[in-house]
Amino acid sequence: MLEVSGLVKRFGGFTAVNNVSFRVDQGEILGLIGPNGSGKSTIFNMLSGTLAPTSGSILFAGHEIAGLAPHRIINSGIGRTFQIPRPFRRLSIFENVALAGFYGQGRHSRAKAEEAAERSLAMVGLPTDRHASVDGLGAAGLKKLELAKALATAPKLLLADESLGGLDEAEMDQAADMLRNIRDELGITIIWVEHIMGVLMRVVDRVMVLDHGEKISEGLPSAVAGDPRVIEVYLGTDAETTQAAAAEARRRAGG
Amino acid sequence: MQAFLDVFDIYLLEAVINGILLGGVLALLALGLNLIFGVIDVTWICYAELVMIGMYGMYFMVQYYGISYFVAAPLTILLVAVLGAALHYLVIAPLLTAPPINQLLATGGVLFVLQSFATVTFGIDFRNLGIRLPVLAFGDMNFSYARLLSFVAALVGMVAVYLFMTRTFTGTAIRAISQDRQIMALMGVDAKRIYLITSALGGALAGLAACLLVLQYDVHPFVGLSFGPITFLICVLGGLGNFIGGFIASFVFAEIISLGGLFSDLEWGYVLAFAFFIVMMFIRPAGLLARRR
Amino acid sequence: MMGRGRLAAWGVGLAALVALPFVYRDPYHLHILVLILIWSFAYTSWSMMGRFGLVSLGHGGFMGIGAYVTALLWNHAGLSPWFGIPISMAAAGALAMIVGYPCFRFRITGHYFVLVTLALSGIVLQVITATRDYTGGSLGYTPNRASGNKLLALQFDDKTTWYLIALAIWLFGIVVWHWVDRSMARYALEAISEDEDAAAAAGVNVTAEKLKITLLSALMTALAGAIYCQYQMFITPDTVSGIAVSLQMVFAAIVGGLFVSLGPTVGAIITILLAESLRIGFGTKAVGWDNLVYGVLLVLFIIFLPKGILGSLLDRLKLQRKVPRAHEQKAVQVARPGT
Amino acid sequence: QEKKLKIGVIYDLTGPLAGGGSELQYTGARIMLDQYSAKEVEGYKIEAIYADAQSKPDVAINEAIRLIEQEKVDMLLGFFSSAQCVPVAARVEQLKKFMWITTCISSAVLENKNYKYVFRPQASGDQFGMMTMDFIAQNAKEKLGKDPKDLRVAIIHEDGAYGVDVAKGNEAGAKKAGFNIVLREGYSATAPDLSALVTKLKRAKPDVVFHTGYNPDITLLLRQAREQGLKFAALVGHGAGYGVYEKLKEGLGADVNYVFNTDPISIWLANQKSMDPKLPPIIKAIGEEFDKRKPGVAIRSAHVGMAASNTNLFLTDVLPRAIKKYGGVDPDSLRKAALDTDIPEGGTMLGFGVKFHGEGSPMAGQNERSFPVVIQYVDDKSYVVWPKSQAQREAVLPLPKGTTYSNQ
Amino acid sequence: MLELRGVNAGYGTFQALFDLNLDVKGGEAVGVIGPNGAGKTTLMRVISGLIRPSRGSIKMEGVDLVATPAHKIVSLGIAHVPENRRLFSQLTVDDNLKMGAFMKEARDHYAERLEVVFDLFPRLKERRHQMAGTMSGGEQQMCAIGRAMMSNPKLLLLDEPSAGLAPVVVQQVFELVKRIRASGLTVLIVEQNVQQVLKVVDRAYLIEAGTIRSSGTSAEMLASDTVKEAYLGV
Ligand SMILES: Nc1ncnc2c1ncn2[C@@H]1O[C@H](COP(=O)(O)OP(=O)(O)OP(=O)(O)O)[C@@H](O)[C@H]1O
Ligand SMILES: Nc1ncnc2c1ncn2[C@@H]1O[C@H](COP(=O)(O)OP(=O)(O)OP(=O)(O)O)[C@@H](O)[C@H]1O
Ligand SMILES: [Mg+2]
Ligand SMILES: [Mg+2]
Repeated sequence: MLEVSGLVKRFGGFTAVNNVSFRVDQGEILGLIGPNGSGKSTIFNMLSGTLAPTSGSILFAGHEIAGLAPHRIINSGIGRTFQIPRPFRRLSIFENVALAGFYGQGRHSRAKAEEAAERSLAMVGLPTDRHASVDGLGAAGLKKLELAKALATAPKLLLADESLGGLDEAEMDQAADMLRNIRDELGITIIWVEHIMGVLMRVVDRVMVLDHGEKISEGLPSAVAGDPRVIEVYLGTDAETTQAAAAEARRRAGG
Repeated sequence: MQAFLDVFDIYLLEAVINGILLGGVLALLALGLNLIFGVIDVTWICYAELVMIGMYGMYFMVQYYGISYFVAAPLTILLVAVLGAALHYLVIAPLLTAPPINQLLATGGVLFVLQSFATVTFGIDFRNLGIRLPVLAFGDMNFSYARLLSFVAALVGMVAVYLFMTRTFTGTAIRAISQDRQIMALMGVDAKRIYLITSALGGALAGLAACLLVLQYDVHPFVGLSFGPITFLICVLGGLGNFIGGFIASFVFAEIISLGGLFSDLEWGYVLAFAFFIVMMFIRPAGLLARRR
Repeated sequence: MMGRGRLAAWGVGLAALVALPFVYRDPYHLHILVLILIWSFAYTSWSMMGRFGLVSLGHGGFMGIGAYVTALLWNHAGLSPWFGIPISMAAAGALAMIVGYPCFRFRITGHYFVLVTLALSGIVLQVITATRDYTGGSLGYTPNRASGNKLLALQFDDKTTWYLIALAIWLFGIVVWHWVDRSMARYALEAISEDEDAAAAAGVNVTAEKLKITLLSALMTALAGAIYCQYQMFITPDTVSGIAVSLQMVFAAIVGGLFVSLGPTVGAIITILLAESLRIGFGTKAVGWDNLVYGVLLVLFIIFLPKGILGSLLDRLKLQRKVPRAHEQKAVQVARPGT
Repeated sequence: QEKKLKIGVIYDLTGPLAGGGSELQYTGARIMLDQYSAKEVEGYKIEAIYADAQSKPDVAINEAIRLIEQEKVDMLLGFFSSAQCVPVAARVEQLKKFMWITTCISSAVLENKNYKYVFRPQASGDQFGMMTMDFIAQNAKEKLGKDPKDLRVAIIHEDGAYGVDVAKGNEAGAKKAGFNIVLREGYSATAPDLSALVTKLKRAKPDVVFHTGYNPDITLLLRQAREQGLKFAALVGHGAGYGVYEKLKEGLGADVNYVFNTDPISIWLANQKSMDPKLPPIIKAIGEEFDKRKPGVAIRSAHVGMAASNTNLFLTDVLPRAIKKYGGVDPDSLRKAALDTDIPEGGTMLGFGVKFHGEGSPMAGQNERSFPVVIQYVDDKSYVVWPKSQAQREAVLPLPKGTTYSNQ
Repeated sequence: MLELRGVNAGYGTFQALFDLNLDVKGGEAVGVIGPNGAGKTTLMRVISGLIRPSRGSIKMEGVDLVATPAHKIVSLGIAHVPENRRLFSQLTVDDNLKMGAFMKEARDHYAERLEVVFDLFPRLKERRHQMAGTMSGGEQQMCAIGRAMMSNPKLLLLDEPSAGLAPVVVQQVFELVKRIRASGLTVLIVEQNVQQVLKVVDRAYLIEAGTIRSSGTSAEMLASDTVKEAYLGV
């Protein structure tokens, strides 16, 4: 459903993403990992239109979307979260999500937007009270709000950027389950960026690894977790736990 | 063709050079504002009115009390620096957490206050220092010493402020404070002090401008109106907080006004300058010297 | 979503306002009232975009265009203001688009936006002054007195008529304000004012939404300018255009309260009445003191009532009624299973 | 009930125009009115109510309406700026109240307006402009040694109502005299820089510069002219800023020597021999009163006398006639009395006579007998040099060699 | 070294910490763990003076912090790496580090400290002229820690230093904590990464809903049922 080829992004003289190509299939959860600064968020920014690519093509559901205005991309069915939550503090939690529901779905009906807001909020476990203020949310709450906003735009493809960062372990597990549910129940395809391997490896179907803006590995979680290059630049001593998690996931999936 | 060539006469050159000298005046005015508005991100709409008060200070010290110009100048700079600090302490500090528009409004109120304060205490008369500096003549061209002086002061001031802002710890703190005020305490910085230093410095620069402007302009309660808006535009055109940019922008503006005025009516010179500003904002929103992102 | 009680209050208030000139006929007070209504409408128009962080100092320009284009068309082309006003509004709207589009497209926000628009009103002022052969320059401009149909010329000698016209226009402004306030566009604009990228990622067409509100605001401001001109029958570049007028709008809107519908109106009442009564109060005995006091009051208002007079007042009332915020947090925590 | 005439008096006491001369006008009018506050005119007490227009037309309108509607004044008097006179006169006429303009001189205030209740004893701005051109034209051959067609003149003016109107008169006068107009340009009185204008002047090489401005811009222009080395044979100013010698001297020092100024004659300079003998004592009294109110002023400003004389004219001529002949101080009586006014030359402190253009004339309400005079500042004194009938000495023309701007 | 007694603190009407007692001895590394919203960040802020306790006392080597203005607390040797980094995003990396050395005492050793920080994070040296705001999340975290290290602190407060970092970097950060500790520095560290943090600290506190639920040595905590249940996903 998404086909990216030869994607490049330069900032001044610095190349943040260098000739990256990949594809994502309908209903898949693709894990995107890589060292800090390897270009993951930059790729998300290009997929969602926040940044225009320097070159390369992005085919989404058969249409070229590279360089389109963000709202048009969102309307065509891509939803995203931001790594560092960016809530609208002057709106209530509900209004935040309703806004995304209204505009993200092409400004059709207010009722539909509010319905979508309620559904998304319930899904991530935030209150559906219309006046609850964003200020009361902690780190975890803000992450959930990001996710609810993205979901309310009724995406076909969800770009989740570090949705677990800063969560405690209990919440992390819930959030991972939530992503799974989103895929299983709503049939939404997901690209997921995360640094917490223990959780990521259990959830994703496939993993892609970036380093210095280039793709260095791609494949099944267990395979990637064993890739020496990935271990060297990214996993380090976490490799064992990661491999264990991947294996566990495969066993569960297979069994 | 001949008519066209006629344009390139000695007067054109004179206009160009006068533009540069006017640029010096504008650059001097913009310097302090750039520090306040551009760097610590506080809106002093009444900046030109501080200059006005400084000019009155000079006038009274020199004319009434017979203090020598060179003694009066540092006193004036001190006076306006105190005024700047007071402005911060009384008006800006309570509004630091409020939206910038509230600062604009409050200092707008101060603008009224300063104008009418001057009206009430100094009267509505135009006052002139009456110091007449000699004129510098090159053949057919003549230039004003007073303006040359402003030009030099602006240049020196710009370099000094630039070095201060980039080389010293306090300068760095001044640049940092607009970005995250709360966290300054974690650096061991007393935010209040930094604000006061900056405001006093901004005031002092306004005072410096006043000392030099008083040589060229009459003082009256509304003298600020002639300079206020254009100084703000210069700060933005040069790039907020970018001192070199502001310096260059002053000259660009001055040349447009000067040459526009030479080739057409003076007003159209201003229309041109404003229009140029708008167009430049679209081409280089982050200022003349900004790298395109 | 207006409660029944509030609706009733509005109804009674309006009825009283409509009845006023038939009961109370002091011409000077009516004159001040008409001015207050017209300026309230202008300030409301400004706040339409100002409340979303789009601080424009270009509205003096829009107002000037509204006033001058209408008057010029009437004097030079004999075009009735009934047509002249829409044309002048269109002209102001076109200018708003020409400046607004690149501004929004190139993400010119904050201080930059303020100053671009400041330059805009500077330009309009200078152009009106420079084309003095047509506009009368700083001497000002007077629409010709109608020789025929007064209605067609939109010229009335009677203050009551003007009062009712101004009241209708003002009410129109308030209605539009509420309409925007309750629309989805408000959410979008609030979001944009905080974080454009995040708003775009929620599917908002940032440029289009900003343009729409700017257009609306500019059109209404031009209308205010035209009505002001028809009422005063005299305009000068300084009274209807330029930076001073723009600042005046910002002042009044914020002093009154930017985020409540009647805020700009309260701002107009306060600033105009304050200026008038201070000037009359001090008279020629203490020249200059009125502006001194005015300035000091302005500063005090803004420091102690940062949300504007009406805004802060309503906040205080609400605070007494509303549940404390800690409850909201409780609600959030309760909804967070596992902790 | 006691009989009373309430006069609303409006000038600018704050804002840029106040220092440009408005406040001095106010002082002049006030000196006269204060003298009448204890007296009665034909059984009527005079009560003046003062207001500050703050240099803003909209404030002037509001104050005019307030004084008429609220304070119930019988008439308005005053006004410095033409930009205020234009709208206020329209309002007053509409309300059928009487308005006596002491100052604002733009011809646009009255021209083709057919006002019935608005009167101005003062010369109009274009008359100023015509007058100075005429003065130079009469002297061109003899003193400047040039035929009119060879005489290069520049007309520059602040772009407000006043400057534009005078410049219009300048242009008409120059055309009539056949001068070669090498530059005509306006500028904003608040412009921070006039060097471009000076450069243009240098390029145009005028023999005579005709200038109309307020004060800060005059000083700025002439300073920059000195600094840039502009040379000419004569500088002719037209009232407003040029009427406030103190300030010119303060800003320009000796350079102000030999500058010409056109204004209604200063009452202290007017030829008292040909004047109505009742007037000189009044002039003296005004002078003393003025010195009391503004101590330490070297040359008593022409502004003061202008307003005082015009106010006096109303109080001593129009008002008594309105009461005696037409039975009251209602607008129609005042109007009829004003139209009856017929004072020959020498009948006012300003030297000129008074007769108002009546209904049907394009300048209805304008005094047809008023004229300004040209004076010259020489060594801190001012002398009337034109017209011949009032002249106190020969004009110094061109600028003597060795003076700053001299092109000799 | 650091001693909190009966500390209550909150935001406006909302109370986040209740009668909290906590001790950190010199040279020790102490961890603070707990669920989201427990008040961990609030605790750090109270120590570094960003918010003031409504009741209770905080002492650093006998000096009462409650009475010390926030900007003076740094000069007592406390450096705080705040949650979410809070860099000066429009300043370069260099300038950010310079801000870390703003205090008089630190200025004198500016060059030395810079060396130390660049040794720890070579990445920062590469990017020293880049605007901090345009760096990746991980780079920013390094910069934030580096900035705190510039003041040559005795006590380092780390609020979730591993959040958002790649596994190798997380390991480096924990290595770093070890090293910092070994060099004689005292560390108080808030972490979500419970397993990892318990490996590097000597002792830990578990905070829930603004109160200390339990505390003990790392070994004790690892063995504790409460901790296991809630945080180790066992
Ligand atoms: N606007 C920008 N200007 C200059 N460089 C940038 C800009 N945005 C990102 N970069 C650089 O591009 C690189 C990639 O950044 P990106 O945010 O995509 O990393 P990431 O893979 O998401 O890292 P992390 O896991 O830490 O979030 C980084 O080195 C960053 O400094
Ligand atoms: N600035 C603030 N204003 C109001 N309430 C706040 C503020 N900051 C935090 N809170 C509230 O205080 C409580 C404790 O917050 P704190 O940030 O200390 O938790 P934490 O343990 O650090 O959580 P996390 O693991 O999510 O960072 C939370 O309920 C939070 O909602
Ligand atoms: Mg990232
Ligand atoms: Mg925290």
